[in-house]
Order: sequence, then C-alpha cells, then structure tokens
Amino acid sequence: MESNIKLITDDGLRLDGRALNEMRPIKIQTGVVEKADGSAYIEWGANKIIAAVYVREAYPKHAQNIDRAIVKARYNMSGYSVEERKRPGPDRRTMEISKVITEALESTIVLEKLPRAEVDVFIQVLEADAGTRIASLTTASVAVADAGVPMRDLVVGCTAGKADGKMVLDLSKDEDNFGEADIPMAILPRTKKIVLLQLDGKVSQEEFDEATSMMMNAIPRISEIQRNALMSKYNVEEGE
Amino acid sequence: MESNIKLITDDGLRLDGRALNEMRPIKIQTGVVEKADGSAYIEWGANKIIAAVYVREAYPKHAQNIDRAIVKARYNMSGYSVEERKRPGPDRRTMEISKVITEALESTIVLEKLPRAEVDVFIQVLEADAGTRIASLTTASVAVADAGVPMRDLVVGCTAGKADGKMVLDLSKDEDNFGEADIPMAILPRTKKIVLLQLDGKVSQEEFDEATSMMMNAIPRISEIQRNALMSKYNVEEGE
Amino acid sequence: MESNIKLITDDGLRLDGRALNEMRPIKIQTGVVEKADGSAYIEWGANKIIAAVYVREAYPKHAQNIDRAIVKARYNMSGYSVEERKRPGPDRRTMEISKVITEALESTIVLEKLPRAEVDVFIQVLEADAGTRIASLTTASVAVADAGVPMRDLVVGCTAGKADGKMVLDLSKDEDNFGEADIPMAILPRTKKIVLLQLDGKVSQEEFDEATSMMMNAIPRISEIQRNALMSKYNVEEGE
Amino acid sequence: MPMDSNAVISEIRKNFMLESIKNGKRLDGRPLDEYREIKITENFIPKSAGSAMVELGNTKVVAGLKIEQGEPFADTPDKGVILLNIELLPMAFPTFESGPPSEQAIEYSRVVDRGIRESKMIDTSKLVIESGKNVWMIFVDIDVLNYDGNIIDACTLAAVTALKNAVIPGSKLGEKDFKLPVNATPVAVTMWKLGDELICDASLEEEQVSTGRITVTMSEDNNIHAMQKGEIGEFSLEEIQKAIKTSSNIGNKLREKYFR
Amino acid sequence: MPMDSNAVISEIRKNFMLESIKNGKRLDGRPLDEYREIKITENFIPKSAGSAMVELGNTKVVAGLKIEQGEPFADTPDKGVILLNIELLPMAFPTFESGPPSEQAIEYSRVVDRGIRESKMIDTSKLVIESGKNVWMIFVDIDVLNYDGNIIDACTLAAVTALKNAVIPGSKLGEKDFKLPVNATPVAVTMWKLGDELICDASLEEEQVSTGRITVTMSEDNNIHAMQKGEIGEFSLEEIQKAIKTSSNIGNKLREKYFR
Amino acid sequence: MPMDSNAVISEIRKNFMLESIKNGKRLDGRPLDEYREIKITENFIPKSAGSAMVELGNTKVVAGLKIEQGEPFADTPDKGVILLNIELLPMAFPTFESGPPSEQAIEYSRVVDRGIRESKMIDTSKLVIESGKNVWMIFVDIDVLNYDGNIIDACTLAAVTALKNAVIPGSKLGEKDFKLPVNATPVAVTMWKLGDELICDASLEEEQVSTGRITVTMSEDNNIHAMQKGEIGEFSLEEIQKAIKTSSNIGNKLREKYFR
Repeated sequence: MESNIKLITDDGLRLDGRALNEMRPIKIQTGVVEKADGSAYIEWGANKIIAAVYVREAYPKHAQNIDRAIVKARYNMSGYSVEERKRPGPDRRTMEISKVITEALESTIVLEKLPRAEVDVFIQVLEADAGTRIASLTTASVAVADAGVPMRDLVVGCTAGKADGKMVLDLSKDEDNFGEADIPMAILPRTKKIVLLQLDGKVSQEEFDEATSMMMNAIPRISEIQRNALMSKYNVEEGE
Repeated sequence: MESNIKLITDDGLRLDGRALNEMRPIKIQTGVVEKADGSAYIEWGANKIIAAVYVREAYPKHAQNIDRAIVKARYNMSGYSVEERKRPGPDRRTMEISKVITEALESTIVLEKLPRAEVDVFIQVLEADAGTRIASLTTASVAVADAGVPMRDLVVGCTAGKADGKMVLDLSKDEDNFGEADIPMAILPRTKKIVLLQLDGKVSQEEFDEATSMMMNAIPRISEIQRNALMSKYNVEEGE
Repeated sequence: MESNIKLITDDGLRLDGRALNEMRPIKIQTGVVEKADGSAYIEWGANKIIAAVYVREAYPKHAQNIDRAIVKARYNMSGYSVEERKRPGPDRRTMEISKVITEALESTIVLEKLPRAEVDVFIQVLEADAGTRIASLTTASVAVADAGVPMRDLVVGCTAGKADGKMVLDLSKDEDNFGEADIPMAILPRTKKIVLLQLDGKVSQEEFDEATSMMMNAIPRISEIQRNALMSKYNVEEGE
Repeated sequence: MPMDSNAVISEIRKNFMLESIKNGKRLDGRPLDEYREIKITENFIPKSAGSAMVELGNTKVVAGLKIEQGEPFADTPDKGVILLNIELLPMAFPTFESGPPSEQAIEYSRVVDRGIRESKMIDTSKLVIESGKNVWMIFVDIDVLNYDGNIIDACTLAAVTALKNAVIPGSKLGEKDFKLPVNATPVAVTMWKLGDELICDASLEEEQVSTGRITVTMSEDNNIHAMQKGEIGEFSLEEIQKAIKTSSNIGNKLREKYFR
Repeated sequence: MPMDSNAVISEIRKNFMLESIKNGKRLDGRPLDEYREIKITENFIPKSAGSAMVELGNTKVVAGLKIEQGEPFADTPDKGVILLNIELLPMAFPTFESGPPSEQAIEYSRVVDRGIRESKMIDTSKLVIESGKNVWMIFVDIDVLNYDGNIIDACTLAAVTALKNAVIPGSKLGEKDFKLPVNATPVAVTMWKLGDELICDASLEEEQVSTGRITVTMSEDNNIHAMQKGEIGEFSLEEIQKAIKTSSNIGNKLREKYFR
Repeated sequence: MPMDSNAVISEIRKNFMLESIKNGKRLDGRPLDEYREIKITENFIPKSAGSAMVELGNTKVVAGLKIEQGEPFADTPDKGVILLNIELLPMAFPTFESGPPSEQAIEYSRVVDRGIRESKMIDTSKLVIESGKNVWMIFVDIDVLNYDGNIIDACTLAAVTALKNAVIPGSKLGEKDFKLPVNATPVAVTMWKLGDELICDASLEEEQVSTGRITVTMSEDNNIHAMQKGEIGEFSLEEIQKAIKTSSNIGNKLREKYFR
C-alpha cells in the first residue's frame, strides 16, 4: 500500500465523488440459483457476487459431527472477474478468505440444530471491485438464511480504511490499492459482536477507533437491505 | 485444418498411394497382456495400440451399481508415441477420448449381466499415426470380448474426412493435419447403430452422407478382422 | 561425479583434515518432539536432522494388516536446508530415500508385535551436508526405539566412497559432489546384516570390499552413540 | 449429465414423460424442437473484454473474456490464441464438486470450442502483434451457475455473444482499441433421444431420461463444423441426418433472432 | 487449531481451566498475559542466509532464509521479493498431514507475512539489482516442529530474528555481502478468549477450549500493522480495544528483551 | 513388488517353491541363476529416435526415445541431458493404479538411470549445441506392459538397446543426423533371496516369496556402477559379494549375446 496518488480531492471528497463516510450502492436478490437450497446475489458498487447454499448429510460418515453441523464456505473467483485473468482454482489468498468467511458464518449458525449436517456455501465472484470478502460474507449470510438454516443473526460485513491520511468508509479499488490501510470487519447487528476482523497497513489506535465507529454506523443500513431481500421473496411467494 | 498441401495427386490417388475409399492394413492379436483378464493389440497402418481389460468388483463399495457394471476406459499415450515427446498423464484431449470410448463400450456391453462389477479398459498408444481413437476403440472392444464380458456386438471404429475437397476413407496423418474435416465414427455392425460420432472441420450435408456411406462399406471388413483375432485364439487353445 | 578437484592432500588427509577412515562427530538426543510418541535429533558433521514417530491404528480400516504393522517413513527437506532453496514437498529423490529408509526400518521392527498398527516416521532434514539418508536412518531408528516400538536391533547407517582414487569413510559434501563413488549402507550391528545398500559411481570389487570393511569397523562407535542417547533419557527420567 | 440419487426421476414420471413425448408434447408443454425462453444479457461483466449471461429456462451461464498478450504456439507462429474453458461450478448442481474440471466439463468445453474454431468465427491471423513472439490471447471463461440441462447450447450462445462484443485493447500498444474480427456465427444445437424421438433443449430431467445426446454445430454457410455424440446410447444414421436438418433450421432461427 | 479426538479435553478439566482463568491464573500458574519461557537460538542453520529456532514452552519452530536472484513481480519492478511460508510439519502434531499446506498453515503464513510486510520492516526497494529484471528474492521458510499452541507469535519471532541476522550475498555479483536493511521490529501478540477473559500465549489445550482468537501485530511506531480475528467465536469492540493495548505493552517488552 | 491379495501364493506352494530352490531348481525348471527366454525387438517404434521391446518370459516392456533441444541444467552447462522414466502401466498388473508414479516406479527408474549414467555409457559432453544454452535432451520413456517380475533388468536391457540404436536429429540444425556416442554397455543383474539362496530373474511369484532384492549393475570394465538393495529383508556381506560375482558373470554373458 503506497500513497503516491491523490485519493481525496481538495473539497474533501473521494475520487468517485463519495463523502468520507459514504457507502457505495448495494443491491441484494435471493433465489437466483434454482438447484440450490438457498442463494443470493449481491451488487455492491461494481462487485457482482453470487452465493449458493446446499444443506446435506455430511459425507463420508466419519466426517460427521454427531452433535452439530459442519460449515464450509468456498470463495472462488471467475477467470474474467479481475484485471488480469484469474486461473481457475483456489490460491493462498482465496483459501484464507474462505477460512475467515467460514468462521464468521459458523459463529452465527445455530450448529446444534443441524447435527450430522454439512452446510456448503459456494461463493462465486463474477466481478471484483474492492471489498469482495465482506460483500461475499454479506450475501452468503442471506443465502444461508434463504436455505432455512437457523441463525442467531445475519452477518453484516463492511470495510473502512485510510486514504491520504483520512479514515474512509467502504474502500474503492483505488483506495484499496493505493491507500494506507484496509480493515474488513463483520458483525452480528443485534449484539454488535465482531465475527470477522482483519487489518493490514498502518493505523494508530485512535484511527482504528474512528474506523470501527464509521463501520458500526453503516451496519444498520446494510442489515436492512439484507432483510428486505429476504422479505421481498416471501412477499412474492405470498402473492402467488 | 488448413489445405495448403496437395493431398490428392493428379491420378486421383492419395499421398500414400491409396484410393479414396481404401483402408490402411489392419492386424489384431489377442492375449498379449498375460496378467489381464483380456487383451488385444492392433496395428492399424503405423498405429500400434494395446488394450487390456480387468473385470473386478467395483471399489469402494458405495461406488458400485447394484444392478449393473461400471465401465471405465482410459486412453493413454506413451512418451515416445508422437512427434514431440508426450508428458505422462492425462490431458484434456485424452480425457475427452477416454470419455467417448467409455460411452461407446457402455453402449454395447450388457451391463446388467455384471452387477456390482467394474470393467476397467486400459488403452496404451505406443505409436500414433492418425485415427488412434477409433483404432483404440476397435481393439478395446476385442479385449473386452477376450475377457469374456457379455456384449451385444463388437464395436467397429473408422474415420472418413475431407482432403483437397474430396471425401476420403481412413485419414492418414497428413490428411488429418492438413485436410478440411475429420469424422471418427463407431458402429455396432449387426444393427448398424452409431455409438461414437464426432466431427470437426467443414462439411456439407451431402459430404457427410458420402463420408458415412464410405465408412458403412468398410465396417464389415474390420469386423471380420476382429472376429478372426478372437477365433484364432480359440483355435490355438483347442489345438493345445 | 567428476574428479577435477583435489580431495586428498599430499600428506594423505582429506580437505577437512580427517584421516581416510575418520568419521565426522556425531551427537544424538531423544525426546525432542513433545507431541510425538518418540523422537530423536542428530547432528552428524554439519547435518541437522530430526525424526519423530507416531504409532497408531492404521487408517482407513481396509488399509490395516491384521497380522502386522505398516511402516511409513517420510524423508523431507526444509526449504533452507540446502544450497539452493528446496521447494516444499516430495520429489523423486526424496521419494526413493523414503522408500529405502522405510524398508530398512521394516527389516528390524518386529512387525508382528503391532498388528493393525501404523508406525509413521517423519524425518525432517533441517541442514544437509552429505550423508543425510544414513544419518536420517540412524536417528529415525533411535526415534522408533524411543517410541517403545519393539525392534530386533537399532539400525546403524554409514557411508564410504572413493575420492581421488582412495577409499574414504563418511563422505564430506565435496567428496560426495566431486568424488568417484558413494556407497551408503546400513546394518543391524548385532548380526551384521545389511538392510540398506546403494552405490553409484565406479568401484572395483576390491574397492567395494575395502569400503564395506571400513564401514563395518565404524559401526560399533555409532551404535554406542545411539545407545547412550536412549540411556541418558532413562537416566534423567529415573533421576526425576 | 449429472447424476443425483436424490433427484432420480420416478418410473411413473419417466413413463409419463416418454408417453407425452411420443405424442409430440413435453411435460412443460413445449413441442419437441422448441427451446425454453432464452434470455441474453450482453456486457454483463463491464470490466471484461466482452461478456454475456445466457439463461435457457433455469439454466444460467456467464461467459467472460480476458485478452492478454502472450507467445503463440510453436506450430502456429502467425496466429493468435483462443482458450475456452467451461467450469461446472459446484454451486450449479448438488453433485458437482470443487476441483479440477471433470470429464464432463472438459467434453463440453471441447465441443463448444470446436464449433467456434472450425467455423472460423474468429480470424486468429489478425491477432498477431509480432510473428512467432507476441500475439493476442483470448481467454474465454464460461461459468455454469445453475444446471438445468443443455449446457453446450447455452455456453455456445454465451461465448459467441461475448466474442461478438469483444474489444482488443490495442491501446496498450499505443494503437487503437479495435473490435475482434468476426466472420461467422456458429450455433450449437443439441438433441436428446427419448424413446424414438429427438428433442431439443432438454431440461435436466429430460437429460436424465434420455438415451443418447447429439450436438450439431453449423454456421450461416450451412456447413457442419462440429458434431459430438455423447453419453451412453446409440443412433441410427437416419436419426443423425434428421438431427443435422433440425440443427440447420434452428440455427438459422436463433441466428436471425439473436445475432442480427 | 488442531483437533485430535484422542486429546480432547475432558469437561471437568475444561471447567477447572475456565474457573482458574476467571480467577486470573492459568493451570500452569501463569497470569493471563504472561508468556511461557521463550528461548531463541540465533543462526541455528549456519548454511542459511539467516535463521533462528524459537521455543515457546514446548512449541518449537525453525525459520531459515534463502536469498536468491530472480525476476520482480510485474507490478513492482523496483522492489525485491519476500516469500514467507509456514509448514505445519506432520511430525508436529498427530492430526497434521503431509501434503500441500492446509488452510490453517496458509492463514498463519499470511498473518505473519502481513505483520512483517506492513510494518515496512524490510525496505525491499534496496533489494533491486536491475530494475524490472533482477532482484533479490528472500525465501523465509518456517517449519513448525512441535505444536503446543501460539504458532503465529512463535513464527513471527523466528522470522523477525532470522531477517535481522540476514546477509545478502552481494559477493555473488562481485560486490560485498551486506546486512539486510531493517527498519522496524514487528511483534505479533495473539490473544484467546476463554470465558470472558483474554489470555496471551495459549498452550494447545487452552487453544482447544478457547472461543475466538485475535492477533495484533505492532511495531515500535506503536501503530497497528496487522490484525486477524481467527477461529469460530466473537469479540466485542471493547475486547478488541483491550487486545490492542495488551499487544502494545507486550510488544514493547519483547522488543526490549529480545531485539535490542 | 506388487501385492495382490487375490494372487497371494498359498503356503503350500510357497514351501514347495522354497524346497525346490534349496535343491537348486525352480518351479519352472530353471537353475537358480538362469534367465527366462529373452526376446529383444529392436526399433519397435519406428517413429521414435530409438526403441526396443524386451520380453523376459511374460514380463514385457517397451523403451522409446525422443530427442529434443532444450536448456542444460545450470550446474552442467556443457552436458546434454538424459531423462529416464519408467511407467508401471495400470494394464500391467491388477493393483497398479493410474496417476503419478508410485514409489516403486520411481525407485526402479532411478536404479536403471544410475546404472546407465554412472557407467558413462553416453558421453553427454558430445550433446551440446551451444554451451549453457542449448543441448540435446534425451527422453527415455519405458512402459511396463505386463508385470511378471524382474522389471529393473528388463528395463535396463530395453533402455540400453534403444540408446545403442539412437540417432540424434542433427539435420534439424542443418547438420547431419548422427548416432548417439556410446562408450559402455551396462547390464543390471538383480537377485532375490529365497530361503538361503540367491536367484536371478525372478518371476512375479518368486518376487512375492522373496525376502530381499539386490541389484548390481556393471559394465565391460568389470566395475560396479550401481547397486541397490530393495524391499524389506537383509543380506550378509558374503551374500552381497556373491551377488557381485554373479552380476559380473551374467553381465558378460548377456553383453556377449545381445550387444555385440
């Protein structure tokens, strides 16, 4: 992360015109993968990500947990999703992301309600534009709910970071590439408990507090978009 | 496939002296792999291919079909079999060929007669000279019969194609490389049903009909060579 | 193996000052990997190698031998252990070494005493300086004993070779690289039976006899170091 | 064709399906040669060099292009390179697994690729930057997001649409960006045998009941450029000839409707 | 955190451990934020370009460096390359397997790597031999020989020690060997949640009982350079803030003691 | 040695075999040091640069050479490259599997390779086209088509025959094709211990009963160039010395018969 490029203009706005604490637009839709037990599609800025969930008996038998479910999230990128063609298959970065997403989902799924089961969460990043891990987690958690898996709360993801010495909400691609720090975080809105948190770059303790408070403020709005996506499905279904 | 090279001479013959509807010589021999349940070796022009068959209980148990056999043909090329050294192991081309050969054999093996069994067909191309997939299938089907596996008919493979604008039977390497189309086909001679068919290149519907009729005419001769190979084995065995 | 470099000085000593039949110093210590059932660490010249042993029920069940143990030794090199960085994972050389070490250990472990068991021997070469395979086997056999696995005898490894036309004991890195032959050997000291033997280079039958007699003479000393390592552990334990 | 023991079709439904098809009508009401609703979303991935989402009923695929510079193959120094790959994503069907492509995915990729390649849709000789050293490489990645049958036709539609929209980033060499030179519009038409009938655009449950699959890819020159008999099963020569005629007819219709 | 059904902690011991920690003391007598004995053996592998063995109680890791010439990454032509890899050797714990690195090993590698990279410990711009063509590549290989908890902190200590000792073989280019230019000393401090408490330097059995892991890596500039919440479990914002303060304190102490 | 539970030798047959060998005769009537019928078909693969099929009784292997240009290894810039690989094809024996080479295949490859390499059979310094940049690379691929014991000897015979016939395609560089320069004829002789006896050219069932394998490869200089003790089992020094003498005798006979 290098700060050679000017990321905040003289009038205090960001290169894409957003205020420091302004999110990019978010749209979520459920029921997009017909064969899956649950699914959701998110457009978060220019990110396009689809998540599908299968709930099944864990296999082979000796891999089952007799008292709770196993969760496996797999974050995968399409060949055309990034600037340079991405080779198919997992790499070290996607494996780490799969792990932290899995652990965040495990923290909210009521695992004891699904003994012997495996909850497979497949995430496909069709177009990537900064913040894919938290956008993936946000949509995956809707897909898990869409599959009828019992959850204590929907997980909401968000990022903040530092650009040109200022703390900003929901990093853009340029801010991610040329900014000074990136802090992805995910929480359970009801209890405000943190289930995913990473940081890389350089931030003081005060800056960290500023970043988290920006994100805490943004979370209710994202949570509402998640809930509306799940609701609208039920509304339609009732209307039929 | 590019047609820059003259493939048909002025007297209407092909570069290797064959007439348009003339096959290369074919020789088949059974019982060449002593450890296997059945085996056969073919020389088709300069192609040299060996096939060996093992019939066994499918493993692991949960992979078994309780009411019929599983068939798995694997087409493999020796490092020295082609112009440039072939790296060991399957590639996309050999995996596709393995699949279409497997499906052709499955179409003629009486699968219900071998519940829970796996019929493993290993094909090794020792020397390749155009038409290896149909030569492989032709010899593999003899090896399957040699193993005593019940079949509705022996599969006979053949190719036709287009070279210098003319339809020709049993493509040579040059015709395969520089001709305008390649049509491998395999049938069950008794019913004339088609169990393998591929095409790539450029042919009109009339040309396609000409190609298939050339191949249909050639099939009985190949079928006879297969039957003689199987017979001669029994003759020898009786004589012992 | 090329002999362009002078390996024996005019006063008949080797480049590192050793006499022709002189070993490098050897130190062995047990109990170095706390989680393992048995372990040992060896410093043999500049070689630094650690071996750890796990004894467990073989898995999956169908891989068990109902009447004896399975032994699996895996020889592995750290990235920093050799001149050029070693990529992680097995290669053809390390797989061959794993095989001959496994077979040497199998020859001395009383396999029938551990039906259904698997004896996993993990060997990590932290620093390599010629003779790693026999140093590995020497320390692995101590680790196996440390794990309480019944053995007919401890295996002792050693090398001899040819440098500047002379037979020498316990090859140095230079002698290994630029000498004319390398003969790693391992025996069971009690019966003097050979359980590992390899050779590459060029030696006459007489030279071979000279090499093996050099090694046979060296073996009791190495054997004693092994025994002391195992003893000192028990002494300490008793003292506690 | 994916197998899923939980989703195996009951004998009753299977017989009902075959009976209905014998009478010229499918369970969803379609005539034998009619496609489900086709929805093509062009430029679905704005950042790619060309893209399309294609929906055939519930079957959903996305094709996206990346165009990079690279070395040509040694035996074709004066041609650009097209690399086409279909991923049957594990999200698309319960039994699809993560990992390297299955035999099925590879067969599908190669059939779609042959149709495009052999129809000479793309003039790869126009993709050379420096002979033998540097050419444009076109990566055509196609993801199957939901599997409800007839992947080959859907993927061919998606790849052809993406290629038709594709822009070569000549600006990276200080020249102008330019449209990929396109000479033909191949259309793959796949047919399945159910009883004695051939049907087009099979749904997954129709695929599971079928006894043989045949794909015929043709372009506006009315020549056959690729054929592939797939799956266990057998065809008579007459059935193949009929399949070719059907492909020609449907190919013309689809070309008229989606590629004018 | 490795799982081993044979080694699962009994409910009784678990409750005893939690009760004890609630009272500010751990089963081995340590206060909540105290590390086990730390033993650092510098230059453990003389042939490497830099190395260290670190023991945290029974946890034992070795870091070794190889420095070779190679091509820089295309997007950073004027920077050397640091590649860090942790191997959880199968000898280190009963359930660790041979083969490609597990998700756990990759996560640990990446967290250790981020702390070193983001603190700008190494000025990679000083590792360029010829811009865009040839740079020094530093391979940091870390082997975990025995796993008794707190791998991230042990590996960071080992890697930082090895890098501080590292010598670039400039003599291979006809120049002088020179010490690797070092600008900061990052220290990773990982904390685990047990009940409502946070503890440092967990042993394996403490890891197995914990409900959440958080790593905070800081350098002498008192800034945070890497954080990672790991494992199933949740933290309040206050707990995170407390973890940052603890990391700052302990980092300063360890830096004082081992890196002066 | 391949294991096949279905083919395991009964105790009765095993004892009968050992008893017979004790009396100097094997079940097929051969004396202890006699080979089965050896059949060598030279130039079996006309398109390769050199080839041979070797049959030792029912054991059947094919060696074929490809000779291509490539870069030399960094540490031997003035030497061509020989790469030898044995494939134990899954067709050759019921328990052989498809996939990457097994430990057994790798051991066999390396033993055959060492015999050829260390005897200096091929003068690789004559395979240099441009020092450090371009050399002839000789790929020696050996396929085991049927496994009935004694693979190392059969593969060495096949590789040596193929190399003796090999032609370097100098014409590709505008020069003349030329025979590969050959300086020695290594012969591998492998012996198995059955009871207290050593036998040569074991059949598969003899391999399965044996308690130890020893290979000695010598050339006409009567020096030992490769040795390999393989499989579980142990030898006395006297047995090894006897094996060396046997190898010397048999090597001379085979060299006389097949390589004059």
